[in-house]
Formats: sequence, C-alpha cells, structure tokens
Amino acid sequence: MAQLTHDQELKDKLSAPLAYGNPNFHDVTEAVSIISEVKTHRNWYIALAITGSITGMMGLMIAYLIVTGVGVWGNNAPVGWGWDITNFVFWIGIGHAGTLISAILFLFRQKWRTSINRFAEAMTLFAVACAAIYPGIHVGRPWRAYWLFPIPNEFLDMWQNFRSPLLWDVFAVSTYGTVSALFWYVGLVPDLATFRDRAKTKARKLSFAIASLGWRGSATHWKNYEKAYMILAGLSTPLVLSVHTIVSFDFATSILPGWHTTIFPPYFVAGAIFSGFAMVVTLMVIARWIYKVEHLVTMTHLENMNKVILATGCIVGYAYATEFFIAWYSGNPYESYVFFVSRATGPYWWAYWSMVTCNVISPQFFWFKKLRTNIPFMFVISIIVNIGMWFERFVIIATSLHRDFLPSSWGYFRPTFVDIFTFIGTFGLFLTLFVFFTRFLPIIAIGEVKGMMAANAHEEHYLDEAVAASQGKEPVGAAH
Amino acid sequence: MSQSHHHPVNTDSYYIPDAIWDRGRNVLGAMFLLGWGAALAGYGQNHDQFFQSYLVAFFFAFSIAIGATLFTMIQHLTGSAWSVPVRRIMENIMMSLPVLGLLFIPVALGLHSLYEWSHPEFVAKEVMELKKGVYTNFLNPKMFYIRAVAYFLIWSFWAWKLYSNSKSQDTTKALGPTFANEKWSAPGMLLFFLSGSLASFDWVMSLNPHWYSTMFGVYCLAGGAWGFFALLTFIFLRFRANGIMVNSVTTEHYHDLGKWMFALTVFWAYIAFSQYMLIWYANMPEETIFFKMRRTGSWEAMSGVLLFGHFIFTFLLLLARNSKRTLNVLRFATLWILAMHYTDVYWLVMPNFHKAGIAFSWVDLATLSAVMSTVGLAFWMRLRKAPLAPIGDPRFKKGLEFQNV
Amino acid sequence: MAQLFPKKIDLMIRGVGLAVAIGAGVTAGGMLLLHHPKKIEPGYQPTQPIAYSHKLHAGNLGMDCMYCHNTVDKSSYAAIPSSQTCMNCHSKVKAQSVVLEPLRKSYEANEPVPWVKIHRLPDYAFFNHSAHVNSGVSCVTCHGRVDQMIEVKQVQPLTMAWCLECHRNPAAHIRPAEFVTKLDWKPERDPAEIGREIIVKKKINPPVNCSGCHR
Amino acid sequence: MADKTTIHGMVGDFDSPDQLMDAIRAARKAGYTKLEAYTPFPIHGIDDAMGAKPSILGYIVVCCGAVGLTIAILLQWWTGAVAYPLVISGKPMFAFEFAIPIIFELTVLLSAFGAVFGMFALNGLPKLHHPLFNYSGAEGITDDRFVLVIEAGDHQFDAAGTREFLLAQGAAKTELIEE
Repeated sequence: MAQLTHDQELKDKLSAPLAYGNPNFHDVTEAVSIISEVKTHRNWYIALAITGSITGMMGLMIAYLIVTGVGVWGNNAPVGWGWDITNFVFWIGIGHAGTLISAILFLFRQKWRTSINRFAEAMTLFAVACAAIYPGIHVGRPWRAYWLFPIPNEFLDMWQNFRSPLLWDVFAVSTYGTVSALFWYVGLVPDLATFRDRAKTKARKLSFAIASLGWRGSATHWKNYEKAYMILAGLSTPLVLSVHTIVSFDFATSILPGWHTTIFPPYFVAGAIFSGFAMVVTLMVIARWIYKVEHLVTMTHLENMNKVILATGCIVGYAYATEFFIAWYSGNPYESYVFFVSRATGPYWWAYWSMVTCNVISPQFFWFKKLRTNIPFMFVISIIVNIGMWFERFVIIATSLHRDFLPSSWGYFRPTFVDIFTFIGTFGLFLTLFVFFTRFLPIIAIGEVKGMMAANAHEEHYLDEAVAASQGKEPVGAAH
Repeated sequence: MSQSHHHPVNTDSYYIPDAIWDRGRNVLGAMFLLGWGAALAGYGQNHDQFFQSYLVAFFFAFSIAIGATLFTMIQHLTGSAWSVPVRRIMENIMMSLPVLGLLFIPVALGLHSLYEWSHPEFVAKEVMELKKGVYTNFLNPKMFYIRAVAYFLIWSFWAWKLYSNSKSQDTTKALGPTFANEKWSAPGMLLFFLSGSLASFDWVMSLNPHWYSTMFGVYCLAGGAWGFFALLTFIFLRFRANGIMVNSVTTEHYHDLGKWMFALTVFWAYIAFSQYMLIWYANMPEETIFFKMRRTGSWEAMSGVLLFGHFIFTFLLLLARNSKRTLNVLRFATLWILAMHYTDVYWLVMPNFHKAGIAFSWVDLATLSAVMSTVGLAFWMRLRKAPLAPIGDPRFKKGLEFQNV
Repeated sequence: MAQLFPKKIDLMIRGVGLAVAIGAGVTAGGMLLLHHPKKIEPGYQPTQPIAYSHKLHAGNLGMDCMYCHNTVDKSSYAAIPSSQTCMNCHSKVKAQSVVLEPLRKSYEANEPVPWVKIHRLPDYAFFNHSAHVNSGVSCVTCHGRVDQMIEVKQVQPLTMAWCLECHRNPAAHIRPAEFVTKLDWKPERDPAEIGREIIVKKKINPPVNCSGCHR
Repeated sequence: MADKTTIHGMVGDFDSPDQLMDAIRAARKAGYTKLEAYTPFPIHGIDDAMGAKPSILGYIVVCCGAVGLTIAILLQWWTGAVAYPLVISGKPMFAFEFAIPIIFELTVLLSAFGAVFGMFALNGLPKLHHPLFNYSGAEGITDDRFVLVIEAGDHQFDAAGTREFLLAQGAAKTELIEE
C-alpha cells in the first residue's frame, strides 16, 4: 500500500492531476450543470444587490461627469492623463489572461487550461467592458464617441488620424473585444447544447436551444469546430500581444522621458498577463469554493497559475531593471531624472516603491511550493499583485507627466471623489457581470474537460512505465 | 482505450555509428584547420578586419547556444514530452557555452579594434557629464573582462548541471534528475535572460557607445533562439539522411520544430518592428542614428533583405501546415534561417565599422568557419559520449509517440 | 427528445437574417447619402434685436463693409460696430424710427446692442480675420452675398474640411486686396490665375498642419 | 421500402468512445457509406475512421484575412493621403510604419469573422430542427453517449439488418428515427 501511494506521488509529480476522484463523463456534466440548474439561492440575490448598487454608483458618477464635464476629475496640467487612462490600461491588462489561457496555452497543448479557460475568457470580456468605458468618457463628449470609429463624421467632413496610436488603440481594443466574444461564444455552443438537453422548463429549453443554434455534436460539427478553434487560437495569440503592445505605443511613441523606451511592448504584455493571472486566481479561489468544483479546478491549476504569475512577475522585474540600467547607461539627463528622481525619490516615491514591492517582490514567495499551493496565501498575493499592477500604470502615467520640461509647469495629481468612485464602480460592473455569468452559463468548459479526460486516460500507461522503470522494474502489462 | 496508434516498430539505435562519426570528424576537422589557418592569415593582413569578422562569427555562435539553453530550460519547466527525443541535441548545443568561453579570448584581445570606448582618448572627449560615470564604472576594459568571465562561469556551470543531470538518467532511468532539472531551470531562465541581455549590451550594443535601446537584449535573444531551432532541425535532417533516429524523430516532431521556427519568425519580427517603429516614430537623433547607419549606402539593401528574408519570406514559407511537414521544404527553411540569422548579426555589428556600405571580406567566412568548426568539433566529441537522445527520461516514450492534433 | 421547433424554422431564421442584413445595409447607405456633410444646409439665421438689413446698407446704399466692420484688416477679430457707428447717420436719418428704438436706448445707456453672433467658430479653432483679408480672401468667400441678404444667414458650413479645401488650394479664392469687400467682383481673367500671381507676390502659404488653427 | 423517404436512419447508441470508433470502422468495412457520429466531445482520429475530408475552413479564413488586409491598406492610404491629407508632426501622409497596427488588427478581425461564421456555415448552423432530435435518447449525446447513425440514404440500409449490425457492434440501444 505504501508503495502504491509512493508511486502515485511520483506519477503526480511527473504529471500533476487535473481532476480528483476519478469522475466519469456524466459526473463532469452534472457538476457543472447543477450550478446553473439549482433554484436561485438567496445569497445570489444579495451578491447581485451589492455589486449592482456599486455599478449604479458608477452610473451616477458617469452621469455627473457627463453633465458637468471632465473637470470633475483630478486631471490637471501637466498631468492630463490621470486615473482614466490608468484604469483603462489596468482593466485591459486584466483581460489578457483569459486569452492567454484560452489561446496560447491551447497552442502549447497545456491540458490544464481546460478547467479554467471558460472562466478566464469570461473575465476577459468583462474586463474589456470595464476598460472600454474609460476612452468613451475621457473624450469629454461621449455622445460623439463614435467619431473614434472610421466613419466620416457628418459635421466636419474629416477622417480620423490613422497615424495616431490612440486610433490604433480603438482598432486594437474593439477587435480584441469582438474576437474574444466570438471565441468565447464558439467555445460555449457545445455546452449550451448540454444545458438545452438537460433543461427541465420550457423557457430554459427554448432559450438554450436558440443560443446553441441546434448544435448536435456530429463528427462533421466537431471537425469544423476544432479547426475553427485552432484558427481562433492562432489568431488570438498575436492579437492579445498586439493589444497591449498598441496600448504601450500610446506612451512609447511619444518623446516623453519614461514613456519613450523600446522595451515597452513586451513589457506591457508581460505585465498584462501577470495581472490577469492574478485576477483569475483571486476569482477562481472564491468560485471553486462557492460552486464546489474543487475536484475539477484542482490545486494543479492554481499552482500552475501561480507559476505563471512568478514567471511574468520576473519578466516585469527584468523590464524595470533594464529601464533603470539603460536610463543610467544612456547618460541622458532627462531619462536619468525620470527614473532616479521622479520615480524612485520624487513626490511619487510611495507609488513607485509600492509598485516594486507588489510586483517584483511579492511574487517571489511563489518560488516555494508550500506557499504557491497555500490557498489563503495565494489569494492575498494575487490581490497584492493586482494592486501593484494598478500602481505600475499610475506610476508610468503620473511620474512622467508631473514634471514637465519647465519647472513652472510642474504639478501633482490628486484624485477627486469622482475618480475614486468611478474606479470602484468598475469593479461593481465587473462583478455584476460575473454574478450573472455564474448563474446562467456553464462556468467550466464541459466538453473540453471530457476531451482532456479521454486523452489523459490514454496516457496513463506512460506514467506507470516511467515510475516502474525508475525502480528498475518492468511495468505490469509492459507489452505495449 | 483501444485507440491504438499504429507505429512502425522502432528499431533506432541511439548511438552514432563509428563510420558516420569519423566522417563528421573529418569534415569538421578540415573546416577547423582551414578556417583557423585562413583566419590567422586574415589577422596577419588586417587586424581590425579580423576582429570585426570574428565578433560576427562569435556572436552568431553564442546567440544560438544561449537560445538552446533557454529552450532546454523551457522544456524542463513545462514538462513537455514532444521535445524529449530531440532534447539531447538541444543540450549538446547548449554545451557549446564553455567552449565559447575559450572562443571569447580573441574578442577580448581585439578590444581596441572593436570598441571605441576602450580608448582613453575617446572617453576623454565625452561631453555628457553623466556618460562619463558610465565609462568609469561600466564601459571600460577591466569591467568588461570581469563581466565576461562572470557570464561564462555562470553559463558553463548551469549548462553542465542541466546536461549532466540529463545524462545521468540514461542508465538509471531515475526520476530525480527530471525533478532536479525542473528546479534548476526556473532560476536559470531568469539568470540567462538577465546575463544574456547584458552580454548583448556589452558585446554588440556598445559598439556604438552612445546608442541605446531597452529592447536590444530581447532582440538578440529572439534571433538566437530562432537560429537555434533552425540548427537543431538541420542536425536532425542530416541525421535522417544518414539513417540515424529515423523512427524516433518523425514528421510529427518536425512539424513542431517547424512551428517553433515559425513562431520565432513572428516573435523576432514583432520585437524588431516594435524597436524600429518606436524609434522611427519618435524621431530623436540620438536613437535614429542606429537605423540611419543601416540605411546608408548598400546597408539599406541589407536592411531590405532582413525585412523580406528574415520575416516576410520565412513567414510565408512556414505558414502552411504542409510546408512544416514536408522535409525538403523544412531543410531549405533551416538553411535559409541560419543564413538570415547570420545576416542579422552581421547587420548589427558591421555598419559600425564600414559606414559607407557593405564591405564583405573573405575573413568573414574564415572566422565563421573557424568558430563554427570549433564549436562543432566539441559538439561532435560529446555526441559519442552519450546516447543521441535522453533515453532514460520518463517522458521519452511518450515523446516518441507524440502526434500533432 | 422531441423536436422543439417546426421544420420550417430554419428557413424562417435565414429569411429574417437576410431581411435584417438588407435593411441594415439600406439604412446605412441612406444615412450616409442623406447625412453627408455636403447635404447639410448651414442656414443659421437668428432673429436680431433690430431688423437691420444688410441688403439696404451694403447693397442698395453701397456702403463698404469696412465702414462698420472696421477692424477686419487689422485685428484677428471682426468688429461688430458700436451704437456710435450707427448713430453717425441715424442721429439724422430716420432719427425717430420706431424700429431703431433699441439702438437709441443702447446709445443713451452706453450699452451695446445685443446682436446675435452668426458665424461662430469653436473655441479651439483660432481664426485671424486680418490675415485672411490682407491676403485677399474676400468677405464673400465665407459670408456669402451679404449685400443681398435682408437678414443675414450662414451660407457656408465653416467645417474644418471646408476651411482646409481652401487652405490646400487657395488660388481661386484670392483676389487683389482692393476688391476684398467688393462682393460682386467679376475678374476679367481666370480668377485662379490672378490668385496665383498674388500668392507668389505676397508669399502666401496657408497652414495645413494642426497647429495652424488649433494653437 | 415505401416509407424510406420519411425515415432518417438507424441510431446505434454506444457507451464509450472506443466502442463507437470500433463500430465506425466495422461499418465502413461492411460497406456502409452514409454514416454520421454524434459525440459529447471531439474524438481524436474519428475523421480518419470515418474517411472524412479535412475541413476547408482554413481557405475561407485566408480569403477573409486577405480582404481585411486590403481594406486596412486602402482605408489608411485613401483617408490619409487622398481624401483628407493633413501634415501631422512631419509624418508622411502614408507610410508602412504606422499603417502596420491597423493592417494587423483588421486582418485578424476579418479572419476571425471568417473562422467563426465560416464554421457555422460549414456546419449548417443554426439548424434548430433536425431529424436527430427525434431520437428519444438525443439528450445523452451532449452528456456521455456516443451515437452512430447509419442513414436511410445508404444503399445498404435496411432497417432490420442495420439494427442487427449495430447491436452486433455492442450498441446499448438502437432506434429507427424519422425524418
């Protein structure tokens, strides 16, 4: 018996378990579907009431902003970009983890993605929705926000400036939102069909029947579906890189010290993945506990996500270090000033060092297996990382802007209550959307988990053989 | 599960036949003698030209070796199975790093022919107050040597550790070294990324001591990884032509190697384009000088070759699934990529010396042959000392039967 | 499992989809045609506090525009005449007219007549009257035949694209400075040719970059 | 058979993917050509077993991507250099450097449209009414059942014989479903 447990441990170490309790296909359907099928719990209404009222508060703030004007924000000269752009970049960044899990890990054949990709993709969509609010209200006249899109506007008879990174952003973010939504929907269709087939009430049956478009799961369906999924993953991978790359261009194409640096594109992408994974961990820890899917979203998933957080945290640290080094190496007094004075020791030192502590130092704890498999600990770290990543955007924006080239135009940014409550309100929107998502849709990709189980069962014998060989034995039934 | 895949019986031997080994040694030995002979003649003719050509050849070999190390560590970290049959050769290329430490000596000797900042009179002319501190503390011969020694010590140690762990499994089939290599790889990635970037700042970026780009390290590593995958694939295609490991490394593996070459084609283009675009867009003279130099005279043509050859052509060549599974196409692609990677390194280094335009020299070929044959001979020696694949790796069997979906 | 929908449902869905697509296309096309900037009539014609006729003064009586708008060639702003300017004549002519009651009141109280501004540019667009007038851009180019208007209305869109049309290709709109206020000027040669000569002579180079107007 | 037109085919309902795969291979060996399999998740190798041709979706996507690329180039060139030329910080009216981001985004966007809507089109979705839904156990297909349908259009189809054949392959249940 002891030998068996030891062998199992070695096998788990070679290929960590992605589901506990050896569930069969029906168990998976049952575990995921039941979440949406049970009678709505009282707590759900309470959660909705809380998140809904926070969203409502955001609505009030935005209404106040539109009626009064952007002067209600703390933006000033020289800090013309304040919390609006900070929060925009913050939310867009959060979204990146969803695409990373659904697309990039798919291309890398990382099977552990299957239990969490649906959830992470939903997060992408909701985060993009939160982000998209900011450019809309930042333009000052939101009723003219459609001027951002390539339509010749009716009053000025002019076209957008396609040479501006801000317009690239419009294309990147709206393409990203659209493609993520399509990717998410394509993945949902087979699971919506599952919900349709299990539905007890007429209303539920009809709505899922329409939403699943009559999916039958025929071999032809799956053939085209898998091809489409592969192509979408192949498209989304460069797309997700391009989005934060283009967001970084908003800064890096300028000549402002601290913004104009060539490492910005990959550094922003890594930072986005970093914060996004942290957000997935935060939400997943709660969701797997509430919805009792710990056997499908296992410690392996959480640990792998923490490893990604550690890796991307190190990349972000690498970028900070490179920027600092080059600022010194270049001998350029303006670059040196931004990094050594404005950021590290200037009036925003507290923001800068919060950023470094949260982003570079805190993930280092994940080098230890004990800590990266400790649920309360990872929960706390994931939140700290997100605070740090918010600070990163704030530091980049505020420290570079607050010292203009003339000392007469130096300034300091202070958020107003509108800034603060709008930002809190976006969390309300984000969570409200999640509350709806977890109530009505399959939060785990049922079909994909089954596919993964079938493939894994097929590979079990490799592990047996390897463990047996390491002990100098021939495995049982080694006739393969 | 009875979804049995019907494989041909794997009769591969994982040891290199003596006849083939002898032939390889003869070819590499001849290259070695000819290359070093010619290179020394080149040195006699023109010191400066020799060192410049040598730096190109050295950096080409170095970037491939560090690319091999990074990817070996990534395979350990992700516990990937598909790459196990080809991993020993990866490790073997990685083990070029200690040899490259020796091959660095001519670069160190040629300091004054290569780096302006090594001349006190150049430093004395510096007008930027802050830059003077950089020369005192960083860009000077002493610190340059210290750093180089530190890099090679770290790299050689890490490479040896990963390699010997892997080799120890060949007979014992123990699982411990697999777990150990996973542990070594995580900090290794961080360390190699940092030191690799710093080394590319030292050896190439500082050729123009006033130019800087934070992306430069990533650029060099991306190109190196690209060249590495081409070399790895090329080696296996040569093996295949000689009947080595034909059943172990199948179309499925070549398909994946092709995907990596394709992915890195795109990644390099992404990095190169971002660096170029940001500098082009901001249009600041101290930065644009880099591209201005490379758009002067015939260098502009070479920039065009890189744009079309390094990216567009390779992208289109490897885009289709079939081209990655057609070994003749792949063979052409590997040679093409290696040529383009060499062009890239040449393009990074040479415009600093030949400002008017491209000035090819026969010494370029001689030094390339000298460096590559030295690294190659060491590779070839190690080839006989261990099996050609990590046959004791727990994921080896799974890797053999790997199939693309 | 029973069928949830009748057999014809799939045909219906496709039909509805097609109809929606065609409808959307037609709507978009229609909006683009009807809403095109060139189709928008400017025509802003507010009621002024005094029923002043430009046709009578500038047209029939032949008064020069610059008699009242006397700063247009000196300042970036075009002056609206003060009540004093009007009273130069109207203290004698039609001195008792009921229509002119607000004018006399304003004159006595030393307060301006609240004329309603018609040609308004946004704050972020900088426009210099004197630069245009001195280059030889006639009043008529932007304001139309004011000498034929009883009540003035806006006749040009004054959009950015409209400004730029002329800034990019000014020759046809440039005339000798002495004819700037002659709204019915008829050149004996091709006006563009005359314009080109003046452009060369005066070195006129209208800005087409952003900061030309958005300073 | 007179009622052949109103019959869609014979369902064989299997417990596991392996049984289904074996049944498909056997059916093809037995000469059946008009087969369709229905499964809760994609099964590796099923296309080979059924002798299905690879999906043509890739070509559709490439065409859509090319359209996106063309639109992006034309849009930026026409608006920037023809319809509305404006000097902005000394940049050319049109240059590939700044055109790349939008070229990339539109290419990806249209390719993604091609992939998603192309997939739905190739699969004939939406299709809310289908003979399969007449099968009494159709709900199981999206759960844990693996179904093979031998269609009535097959020249070898014969209700009784085909049922025998499917049972012989280990089908847990068979059923004749109507059109």
